[in-house]
Amino acid sequence: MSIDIPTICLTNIGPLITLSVAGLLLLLFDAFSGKAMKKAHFHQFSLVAVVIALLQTVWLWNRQTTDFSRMIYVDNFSFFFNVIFLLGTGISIILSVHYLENYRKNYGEYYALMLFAAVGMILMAAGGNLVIIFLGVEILSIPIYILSGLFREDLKSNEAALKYLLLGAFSSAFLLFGIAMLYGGTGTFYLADLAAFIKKSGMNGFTYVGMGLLIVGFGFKVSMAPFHMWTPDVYEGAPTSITAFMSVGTKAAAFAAFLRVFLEVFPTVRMEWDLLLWVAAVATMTVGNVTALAQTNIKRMLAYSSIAHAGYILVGLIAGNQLGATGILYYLLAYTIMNLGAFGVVIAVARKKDNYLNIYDYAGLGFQYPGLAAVMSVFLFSLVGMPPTAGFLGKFYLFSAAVEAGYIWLVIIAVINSLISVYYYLRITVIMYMQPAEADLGPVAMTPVVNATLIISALAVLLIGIFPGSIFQLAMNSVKIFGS
Amino acid sequence: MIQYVWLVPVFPLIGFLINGLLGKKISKNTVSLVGPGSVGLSFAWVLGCFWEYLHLPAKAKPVEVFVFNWITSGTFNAQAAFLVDPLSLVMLLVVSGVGFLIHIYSVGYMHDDPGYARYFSYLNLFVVNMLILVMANNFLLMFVGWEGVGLCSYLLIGYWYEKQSASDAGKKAFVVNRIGDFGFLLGIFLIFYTFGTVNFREVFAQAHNFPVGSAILTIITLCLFVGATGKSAQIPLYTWLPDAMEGPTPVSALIHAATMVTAGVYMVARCSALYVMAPISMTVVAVIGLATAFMAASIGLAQNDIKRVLAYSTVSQLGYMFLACGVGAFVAAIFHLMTHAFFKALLFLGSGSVIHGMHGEQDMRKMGALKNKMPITYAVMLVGTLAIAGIFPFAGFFSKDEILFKALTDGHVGYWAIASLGAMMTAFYMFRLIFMTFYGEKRWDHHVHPHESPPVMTIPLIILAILSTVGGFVGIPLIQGWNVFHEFLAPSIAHVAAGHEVHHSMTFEVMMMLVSMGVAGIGIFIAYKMYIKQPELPAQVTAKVPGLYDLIYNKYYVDEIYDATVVEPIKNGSVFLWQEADSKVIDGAVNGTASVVDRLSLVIRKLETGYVQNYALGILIGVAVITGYYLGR
Amino acid sequence: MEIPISYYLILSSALFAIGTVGVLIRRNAIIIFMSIEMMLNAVNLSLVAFSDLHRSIDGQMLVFFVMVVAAAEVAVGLALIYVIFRNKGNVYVDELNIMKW
Amino acid sequence: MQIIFFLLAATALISGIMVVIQVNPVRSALFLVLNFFALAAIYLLANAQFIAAIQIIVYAGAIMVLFLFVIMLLNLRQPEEGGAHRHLGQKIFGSSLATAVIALVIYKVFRMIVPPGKPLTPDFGSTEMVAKSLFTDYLLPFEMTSILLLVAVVGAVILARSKVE
Repeated sequence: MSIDIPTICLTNIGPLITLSVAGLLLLLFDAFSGKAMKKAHFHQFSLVAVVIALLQTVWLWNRQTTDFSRMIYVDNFSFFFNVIFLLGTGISIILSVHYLENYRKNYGEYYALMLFAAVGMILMAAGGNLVIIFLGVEILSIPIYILSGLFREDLKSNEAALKYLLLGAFSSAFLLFGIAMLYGGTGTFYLADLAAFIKKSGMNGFTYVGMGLLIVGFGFKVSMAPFHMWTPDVYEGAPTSITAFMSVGTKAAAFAAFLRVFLEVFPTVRMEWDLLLWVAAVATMTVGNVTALAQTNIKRMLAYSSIAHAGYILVGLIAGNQLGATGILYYLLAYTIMNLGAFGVVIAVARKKDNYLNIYDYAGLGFQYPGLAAVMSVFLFSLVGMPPTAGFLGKFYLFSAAVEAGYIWLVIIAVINSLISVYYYLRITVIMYMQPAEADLGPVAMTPVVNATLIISALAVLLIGIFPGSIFQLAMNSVKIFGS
Repeated sequence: MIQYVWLVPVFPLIGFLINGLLGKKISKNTVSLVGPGSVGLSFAWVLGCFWEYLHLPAKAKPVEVFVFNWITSGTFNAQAAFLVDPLSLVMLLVVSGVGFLIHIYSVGYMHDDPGYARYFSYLNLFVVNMLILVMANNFLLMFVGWEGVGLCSYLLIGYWYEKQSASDAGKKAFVVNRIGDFGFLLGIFLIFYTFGTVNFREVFAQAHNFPVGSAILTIITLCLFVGATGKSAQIPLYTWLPDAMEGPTPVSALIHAATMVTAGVYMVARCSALYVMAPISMTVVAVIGLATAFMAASIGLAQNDIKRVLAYSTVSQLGYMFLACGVGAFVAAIFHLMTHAFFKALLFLGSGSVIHGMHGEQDMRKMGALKNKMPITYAVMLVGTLAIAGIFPFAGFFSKDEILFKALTDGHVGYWAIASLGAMMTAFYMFRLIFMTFYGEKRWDHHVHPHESPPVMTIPLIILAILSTVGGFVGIPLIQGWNVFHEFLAPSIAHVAAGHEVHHSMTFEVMMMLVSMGVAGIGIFIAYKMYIKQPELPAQVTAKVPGLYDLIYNKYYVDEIYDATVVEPIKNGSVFLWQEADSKVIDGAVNGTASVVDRLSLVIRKLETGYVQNYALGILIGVAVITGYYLGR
Repeated sequence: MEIPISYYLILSSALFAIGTVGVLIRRNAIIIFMSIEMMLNAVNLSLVAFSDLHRSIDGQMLVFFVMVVAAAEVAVGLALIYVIFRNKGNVYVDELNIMKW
Repeated sequence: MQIIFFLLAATALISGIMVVIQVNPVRSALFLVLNFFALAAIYLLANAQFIAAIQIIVYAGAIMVLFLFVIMLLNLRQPEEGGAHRHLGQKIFGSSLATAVIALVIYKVFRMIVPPGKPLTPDFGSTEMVAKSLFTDYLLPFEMTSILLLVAVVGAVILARSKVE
């Protein structure tokens, strides 16, 4: 019997290989190094891997092909997302080190799992086949389930992990059912073939159910209402560094897949999904913002805020045009930086072991730690969407895309929502600058590297808000693959 | 210099960075040098640009200075570029000039404040944003400035955050302004949707292609006007401004009188090309402006806090500016904006000087007889008051008279009548302020020792007083060719379609001027009667001529009747408007919305029960809705 | 004689429904897990049936991957349940609601 | 053929229902094993021999053993006490909703399937065919599953190892 092995170019999946190998090596080091290899080196090693993967991505830029018998796309869309993922992973690793040491959890496995999760994200963004996307979802999720439960002595962490795992598996079952339905209707898992089929023969019962259940599966991962309910509990209970990581990584990866599938496979039947997503987007934004108003735990507040942001990003998806897709890419990049920055400050202010997570623990921060308060303000302003930060422009791109596509009411609701959001974000600023500290809470948990990271992130938020040109060009260049 | 006009906001930006980042490390003197100095540099640069602009050939005007491409995409473009035209130059001069004076004044006023550097960094940041707002060549960049000034205003109102009322006021200003910003942002989106661009020049050029009164232009202009009502404190979004007086007084002068609150007027004038195509919006602008002017003036009648009187007066004067815009007299609006910036900044700084001298006392009932203790402050306040009352030849006379005149000729006789009544009330309450503060008996506590302020505060006052005196002469209305202001601004302003080219005789104009002066005179007279003459008269007369006591008593009785029939109802009405309409209806609406959202929040959060199976059920409901949507049809 | 594909699909969806109901009504986390496994198996059945329908092996390939995923999820899930049991003494999901609202 | 199918289907359904309604976790697990066996047999009917084999090896063999192991380890053999009626309304609503959704899908979609027309290749579903596909077209996902399994192993160890170092 003869087997035709398809031609494979390993450089096409360079970042994937780097991250996987680095993860494996980390596990080996952790197992065999004993005391010889100090724990301090794990994160440095993983950061090096992330940087190498980043360089590989940059080197691959503008390559446009498919590989592994069309299983993955090698295109700028996936590269752009790779940059987002790697940036998110890198910053999360930096934020983790000190935090974990306080808990004596600075395991090599931790970093290995993060790198594997990044592998899953990359697969989701690059997947040209529903099998790959499904596997990507799982390779991303399972490490995060584990990492959410990392503090196994802590019931909150246990609870977060179990809730996430149960609901994640439950929603995966629906996602899988959807994939099966699409396969049943069309006989293929390849996005390109699915697109061709639907363009030619339109929708049938199977593809309807399949499309609907894909919305469920991706909607769960991006925390779209009514699939968002896990978000606050999991974000609150998980270790803060993991909350930071998943708030940006999972969301970006799920949006990558969401965007790719819906703009590649279903653009011709837009009329069939835009109303559903319209309703979902409105519900998502409203639930996120309105509930965030009542929160006093900052992690929980940021969880609701991340739900709301999913709603804003959905606006771009509903618009479904080039500007919308570009806006999503730009926004996700901005969101990654600003949200991680905000979580970085949260980790620092929480001091040792998540002691101070209430928003009133931020009182007086503006005077005790002016630098920290200043960068936090930048991140919060950006989350609000205040000019001239990146968050403002991102929202502006998304909303103008929707206006361009004629969804005026959606934009009105989205703008009202971002007005509501001002209240709870600005409340933190007010507390930082306009309330005296009630007691001395001890020094914040900062290291020079974290300091530098936060400052660079804050500057980046301002910089790509004021000079968005080149980032926007790159993003636009990356979504050229979606016709229209 | 015009090519480098972008330096104008850069100077205060540098000031902001130095004071904001190094504030704690550098000495107070350095802060005092950097804060006002950076704005002074801006002002000097603006003057240079102004001079250069006057000598540019007509073909080269207006100048657009490209800085960088801010947003570029196939369908959407916005530049970071500055527009230098007569309108923005006037605004630049006002903002940087008055801003500079107020910065200098602040050096004295805030001298002992622990957050000295923080104060100047906020103030500098405000100037940066305000300059961006007036120089922007497109709506989006304008919005950047618009949000920025709102933020700084918020920070500065709540500057003394230890006071609960101050941080509440800051919050209120922020919430109310959000509503306005919503309108503005929506307007921008609609402009992009309609015209495919947000650049002023391109939008205004295309506006002529629409029929007059087209629905979309009406909606756009109304949305923009909602933005303007928020920023410029018009009905129904004006309640934040009186509360904003919790901030330091120079801030009230700069932000809540001279510059930021006029941004709405500037925006409407800037969009005159859109407004003239939307008569309905024009009417709305005029009516809201008129109603605000009247209502705020009547509330001002009964206020006892010196800054609140000025605050309501500001709301009222802004109403006049919108009235002018609404009847198509955009130039008159900008003219009044400019003179108002002079005299209202003067009045606020003057009141700040009084408060400073009175060790923080703001209640006019606890003042009186300060005329001799604070002669300079008294003199300049009197100039400001005469200017705002519209007495010839002070600045307010020309601008207010022009508005009243235009309201009559281009608007409606009803507009004119109500506006004149408002002007009378303005004259009344302003002189009431003067009389209560500087005349009469001293009513202050014995441990208060009023004193004149240091020169660093009085010199800006004197400069502003001079400007309030002569500032009106740039727009002398009667003689052809003397109205320099009109001719200068003309290129920036669109005109209402022909039909109003009726030339009024000079006699008519002069007559109207006399009428408006007369109206102001009546207001002053009533104030004089009630606050100077009346309290002293009975006592004096009884002592000297006991036989005439009955007569005087009777006269007093007449006054009592007059009080009961005229004064009390007005006063009560004023209090009613203030306490009921102002605090209950409008605040109630704002707070009500907030509490509805809050309560909604408490309800929605209950959905998040913590039970994992509820969440699973949520997912299942989503699945059911989606499959039902696809298969149930 | 051929079995109509729809039979498989109806059986598969019935099992899927039973699994869903199990997730919704049981308190014991382990049984909820079993129910999720049943849902995945139901999907596997329909994938096999579709594979038969289309005469393409792809459906069966996905079944293979689903099994791997299920195994991974179970391993992690049971480890978690074990940890929770050690901390709490039971594994009832309706007693896991420290975090809410 | 059809009779065999119906027998197997009935077994699968009944054992499935028993999994959900049994109060004793051990019994639930055993019924699940039965369910998996029935499904494996149905896979054989549907021309998926290889899948049928690994269904028994992986699912009924490995996964279910793991379940039973944990149940025994945690001594969860006793039936869950009380609490079943908690959130009863919600549970009834959820169950009816799930049934309704599935009924809708069956009614609207699954009824209309036409039987396949193409002839079957003799090796369809065989190990050889699966393997061929697995190492050509599905090479990347196959490799990626190794990461997935590694993650699961590492995760289980991190979570469940007894001592904190």
